[in-house]
Amino acid sequence: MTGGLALFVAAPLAGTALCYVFARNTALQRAVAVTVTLGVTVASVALLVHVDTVGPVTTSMGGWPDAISITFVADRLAALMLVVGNVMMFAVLVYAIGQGARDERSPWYAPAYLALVAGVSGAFLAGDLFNLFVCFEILLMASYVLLTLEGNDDQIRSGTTYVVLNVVESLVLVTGVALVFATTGTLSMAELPDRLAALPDGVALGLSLLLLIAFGLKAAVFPLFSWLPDSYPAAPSPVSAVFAGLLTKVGVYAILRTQTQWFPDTNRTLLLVVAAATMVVGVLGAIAQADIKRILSFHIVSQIGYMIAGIALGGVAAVAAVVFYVVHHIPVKTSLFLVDGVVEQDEGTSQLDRLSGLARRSGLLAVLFLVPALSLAGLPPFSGFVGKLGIVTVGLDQGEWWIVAVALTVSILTLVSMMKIWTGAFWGAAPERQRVGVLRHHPLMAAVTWFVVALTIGVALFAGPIYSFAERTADDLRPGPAATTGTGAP
Amino acid sequence: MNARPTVTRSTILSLTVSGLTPVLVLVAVFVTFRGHNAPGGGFAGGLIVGIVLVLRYLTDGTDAVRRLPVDPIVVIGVGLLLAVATGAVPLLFGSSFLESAIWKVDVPLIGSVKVVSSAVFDLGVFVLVSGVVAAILVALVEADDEARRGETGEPGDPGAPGDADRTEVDR
Amino acid sequence: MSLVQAGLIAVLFSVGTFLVLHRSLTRIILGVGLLGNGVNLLILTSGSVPGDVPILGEGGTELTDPVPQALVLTAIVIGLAIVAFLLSVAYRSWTIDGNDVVEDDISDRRIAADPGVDEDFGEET
Amino acid sequence: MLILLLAYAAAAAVCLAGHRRVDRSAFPLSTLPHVATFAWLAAVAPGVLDGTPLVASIGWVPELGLSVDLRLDGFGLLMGLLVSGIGALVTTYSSGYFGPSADRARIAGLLGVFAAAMLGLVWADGLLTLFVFWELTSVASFLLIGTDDRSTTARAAALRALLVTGAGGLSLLAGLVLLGIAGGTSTISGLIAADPTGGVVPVALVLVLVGTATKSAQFPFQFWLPGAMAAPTPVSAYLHSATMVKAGIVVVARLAPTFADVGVWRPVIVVCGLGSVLLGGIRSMRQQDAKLALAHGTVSQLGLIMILVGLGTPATTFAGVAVLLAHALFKASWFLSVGVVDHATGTRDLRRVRGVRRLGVVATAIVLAAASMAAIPPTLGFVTKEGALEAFIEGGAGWTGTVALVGVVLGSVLTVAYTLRLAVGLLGDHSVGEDAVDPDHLHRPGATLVAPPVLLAALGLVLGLAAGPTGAWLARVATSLDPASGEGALYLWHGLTPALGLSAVALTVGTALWWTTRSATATADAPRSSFTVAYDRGYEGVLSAARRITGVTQSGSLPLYLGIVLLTVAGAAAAAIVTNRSWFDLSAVPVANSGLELVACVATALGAGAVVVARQRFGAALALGGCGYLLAVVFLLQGAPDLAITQFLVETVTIAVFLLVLARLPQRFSSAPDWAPLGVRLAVSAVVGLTVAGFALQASTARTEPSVARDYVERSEPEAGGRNVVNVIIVDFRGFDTLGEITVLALAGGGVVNLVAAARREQRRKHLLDGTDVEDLSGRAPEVWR
Repeated sequence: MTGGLALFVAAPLAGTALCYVFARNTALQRAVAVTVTLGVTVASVALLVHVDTVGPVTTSMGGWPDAISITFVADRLAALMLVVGNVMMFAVLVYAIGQGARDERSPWYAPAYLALVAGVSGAFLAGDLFNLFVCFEILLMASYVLLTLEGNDDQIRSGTTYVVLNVVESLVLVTGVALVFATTGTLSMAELPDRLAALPDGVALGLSLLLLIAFGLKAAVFPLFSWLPDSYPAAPSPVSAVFAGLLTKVGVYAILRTQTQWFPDTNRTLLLVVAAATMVVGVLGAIAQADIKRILSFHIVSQIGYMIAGIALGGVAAVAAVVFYVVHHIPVKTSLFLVDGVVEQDEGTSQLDRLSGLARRSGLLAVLFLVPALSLAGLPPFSGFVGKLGIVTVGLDQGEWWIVAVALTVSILTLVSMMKIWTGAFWGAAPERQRVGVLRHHPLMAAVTWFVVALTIGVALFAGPIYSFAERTADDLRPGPAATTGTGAP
Repeated sequence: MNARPTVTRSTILSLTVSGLTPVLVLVAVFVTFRGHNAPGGGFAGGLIVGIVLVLRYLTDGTDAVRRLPVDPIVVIGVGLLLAVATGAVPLLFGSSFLESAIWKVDVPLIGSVKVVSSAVFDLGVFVLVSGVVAAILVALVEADDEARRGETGEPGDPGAPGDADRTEVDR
Repeated sequence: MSLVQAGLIAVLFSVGTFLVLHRSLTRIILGVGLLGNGVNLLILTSGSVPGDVPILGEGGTELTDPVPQALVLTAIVIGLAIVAFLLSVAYRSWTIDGNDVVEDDISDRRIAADPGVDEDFGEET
Repeated sequence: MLILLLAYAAAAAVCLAGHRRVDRSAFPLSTLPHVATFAWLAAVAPGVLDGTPLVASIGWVPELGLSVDLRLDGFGLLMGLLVSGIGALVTTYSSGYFGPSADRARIAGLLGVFAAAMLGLVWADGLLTLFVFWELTSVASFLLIGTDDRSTTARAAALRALLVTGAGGLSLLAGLVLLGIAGGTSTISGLIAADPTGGVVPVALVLVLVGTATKSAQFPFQFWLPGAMAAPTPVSAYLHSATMVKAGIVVVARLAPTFADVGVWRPVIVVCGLGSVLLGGIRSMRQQDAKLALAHGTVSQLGLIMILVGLGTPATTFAGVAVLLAHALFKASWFLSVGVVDHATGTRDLRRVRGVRRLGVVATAIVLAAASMAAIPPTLGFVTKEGALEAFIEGGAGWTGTVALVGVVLGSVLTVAYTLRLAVGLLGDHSVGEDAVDPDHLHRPGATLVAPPVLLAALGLVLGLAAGPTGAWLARVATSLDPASGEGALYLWHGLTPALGLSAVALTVGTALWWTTRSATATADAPRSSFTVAYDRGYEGVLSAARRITGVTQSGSLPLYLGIVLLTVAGAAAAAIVTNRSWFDLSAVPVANSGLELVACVATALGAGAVVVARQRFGAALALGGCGYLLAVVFLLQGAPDLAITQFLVETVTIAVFLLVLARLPQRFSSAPDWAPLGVRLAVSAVVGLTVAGFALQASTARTEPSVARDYVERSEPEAGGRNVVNVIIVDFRGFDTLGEITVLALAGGGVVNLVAAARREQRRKHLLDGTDVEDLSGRAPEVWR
């Protein structure tokens, strides 16, 4: 696998290029997009197996020595994220084709989507800090295009907020990256831990905070979250499904890497407070909303808090819990947005006060919503419970009672707001107005939603193997021997 | 509408610019290939092509921009494809992505020339950047042109006279 | 980085910040442009000290660090892409409502406006 | 065991998935696993009761100590028999109770899910296994209470039940995890063996007790249970009287023998239990709906059982098990009978019901169940109540036992009174109000409706008569909780004991109480419980607090968001500057590298200032361009000609695009309302600029290792074939960055074309609407552009 890793980015980019060449033939674009995403999905599964059994894979671009070239590194964490990300991207692409909305027929949809795949994969694999920034830019620019695809009133207003804030995020990130280079003289992520450890405290702190702000804005943590609930609901459902499931997790991934490997134990208290605030503010926002998409968007924020809490707690057990949480959360969140897409397609709205009795119309849809909804609230036996249990156990083990109390309270509030959707939209009398014959959504949409919900159930069923993989992953991420003391791992 | 870069077309200027276009494009290509050994490179080259296009618009008006020989979007695609392909070809020979190769070629009259595969990559950059600038330009120029043809005041507020907002003063 | 350069960075960041805090999208874009300039200068000056042009064979002995230059080149081009895209958003915004003012989010304002009112979803009897 | 649980799940899945296709056969189908379980339990009973529990386990997430650990001991056997036995009767009953219009398959499926979860709960040995099944029963209960989802009341009640038990469940979870950590084990049996002590244990136990109190509807969380009566009667009979509400008791029963001596345990138990006993009894007296009266009675009875098993002495544990059995039998019978009455007469209102006596055998069942509930000899209710009083009198639980005794006697008085009220209200023919039911138009119930309640009531009588063998058998069951409980025994008659005296007192006083209050309470409508009111207030409070807080945190204003983000950045930079002690050492930093640099920098700064000052868009754009050109000079002075060239060209293109866009926009900036006063914005801007530049200056002097650039310079010409190191880096060493950045550029190009095309589409639409004739340009440009 000397150069193979590059293909995870190069193949989608070639797809983007082809889509530009075929700008007048959306059918051909679609074929390219499906082929490429399917290909990288299969390849990423193979990579995961390889990495887990054989060991990490490193590719240096241009065949230069690792220290001076841009590298792609696939360790367990990267490979795992790659698999989850690509599977979701592929599923949502098929869903979007089924939905057949105006967006999907736009000649810009396929190239931007493929670039998004490339950017996300690159961000997971990047072994070079500046290259990580570039991959972020790819995925951001692709997301700008996707979010404003229709160019209607709503999308422009919320898109402006999204674009401007993320542009500022980019500026902060590149500043951080530049200063990392200025202080360490390298951009290779493999060399950074040692060199950063040699820096004066204040400088290291500043760098860690700058990176934290940049990635935290991407991940939508308090107080940098406000753009997310304003912008995601305006996007078409398949787009918001990918954004919701994946993009924030890229930020979490970056925080996980930087905080655990580069700045271990630096910002523990800060992160804990941020995590708690993120959870609470997110869930309260969700409770306050009256639109399914907005509720779900606020829950993204709230759930990110759990992941940050795990990162803050630190230690192998906590990181394993975070890894599992991320793996669980991506399909759960995606599937909820997909269900919302089906609802919108059928009913023409996602406003709770205009919805009622959906369960009577389609019991299957009700199940498709209920499973991820309960999972999100952390109820057993769904995957969310395992994730939450991991973080709660570590929190109690480390004696951080208050964060556990916050986490559990927030989880009951999550239940409140998810049940608000359930009692508001799924229960109750079916509406008076004419039912439009059979359900209008395309069978592909339902099939993909089923597939993703089945994935979430699969995550719960195979939580054991996944969790032990997460522990191996966390073990890989353990910072150097000098830094292991102080983080209690059972 | 004194705000618009409206153009008092000078025939001489127009002739000069259109006559110079091929030269300027050649300069751009030269800048691109020179880049490996001196300041320049694909970006600079591509941007020069873009600026040439702007000049043509300023002198010859919209038609000059609209009647491009190729669709800029396809140009973008080709440029990107070229760059990716340069990176991917070494994979076929078991080398790394983007691994460069150097060949010495004897060119008549000039003598031995070092050809570096990364020059192809830079060419891709050049093509793409030219395409992007051209695409943006064409889109805006076309829109501007069309809006002027269907002149009905400001689109956001069809009833109001166009200059209504312009009298507002910044605080 | 000399003090003057640091001062210029401070000015560019301050002015850029001041501009992005406006409601006019054009001003925000101008601010982004200036912030971008400031960041580029920061990358260059924090990572290298002035020296000879990093082109071999030109007689230079004290070459300045070429890496920050390469990074700035990338950043400049990305900045161009962002500014161009934002300008098209401003253009589109203008065709919608005749100006480029970034309005507040309606749903958010609605919730902030009457926090007491609560939609009835049938929880209460 | 696992196979049985899977059987339930399979039957439930068939019911849920098959929906209308299995409609008719749904309940018969779901009876099968119950019968199988009952038979299997009966078969393994002798071995289990002899003290050899059956164990089954499948791993799930070993890293978290999470697995499905089941352990069938004597107590689990008893509970299993109740769950499956009553389950079989309830499903049989349901097949007669629900008409074709009802959503039979869904109810049958959910009942199956619930039964499996409940069995898992009572058999659970893993601490987390217990929690998993615990929450599953909550969810199933939620869905079942909401069976009639068109009713607002039902939805509200379902949600209330879910939130209360769900919140309690989380408290239980925290408690269980803490106990697990304290005991270093993941199973209940391991925990009991470890008997952990320490500061964390009391906290954990209180958390567990809060959880059990919510589930078993104990004071002060009892209020959700009456609301849960919105569920169909068979569901209420099964979940909310016989099985699910016993979940908390199961947990307490398993932990009490080990932990009852921990300081906080008994007071909490007695306060919760007595509160429930008295409150439930009093409220039951006030209900007109027979089902609600029963529900409040259930709260009261559960309080008694909670005290018994919670006190944790061998005698009370045994008595608790016995009362639990008696209660399950008579309460299920009661509910099912009331269901029959409802079915036959169309009402459950004690003021309207008439003619129940004509239903014959059902009336008998009511009498028997009432006798058992009021503890009248020779029913099982009497026998076990005697046993309970004996256990209290025997003592061993200190002052809490004494308090409990007094409370329980008071509770018994109330029980007698509300039982009489219910029985007389249902069976008497005195109720002849205007809207009373006409006894001649009874809807005769079928055999499937009648048999289950009668069977259960009769069992209560038979077991009471056979007090000796029953007691011996229950003693073997109780051994599994506390080995010392094996000596317990039940007597139909054991002489003139204080317990008998107390029973007699309770009967007499209770009857008297009923007699004096029968007319007073018969007319009053039950008020909404103050606990429910408190809950609703709390719920509404959370909702409105959420709106209020969100109104603040989510302003929807882009400038405000940006201000927050940038201030955070400034804060980070400031924190770094302050933390760094070597900050004041600026001696190594030159003022300027050259005089020219000073000039260029000042000029650039002036250019930046011009962007702000410019009143017109064009001016501002040109100023930005000028600032960019000047910056190119700064770059050049730093030794970066490539940068200077690119900056110059990019700036030119940017100006061109700016001007093209601005051509259509208003010349001047529109005056929009400002989100903050000018002073604040200026201050924010200054702080951001100064802190960032300050930190950058600091960082630029902190280089610890040589730059990677040395390698690049060395390899540039020989290996990459280029003398311009910057260019070689861009296209070779770091070519991948360049690939990414041109992708960004390509995407932006596409995005611009797309948005401009969107603008044009809309303009064309508007022109069409206006009727303005627009030249059709579609022939000119390819579709992408439109």
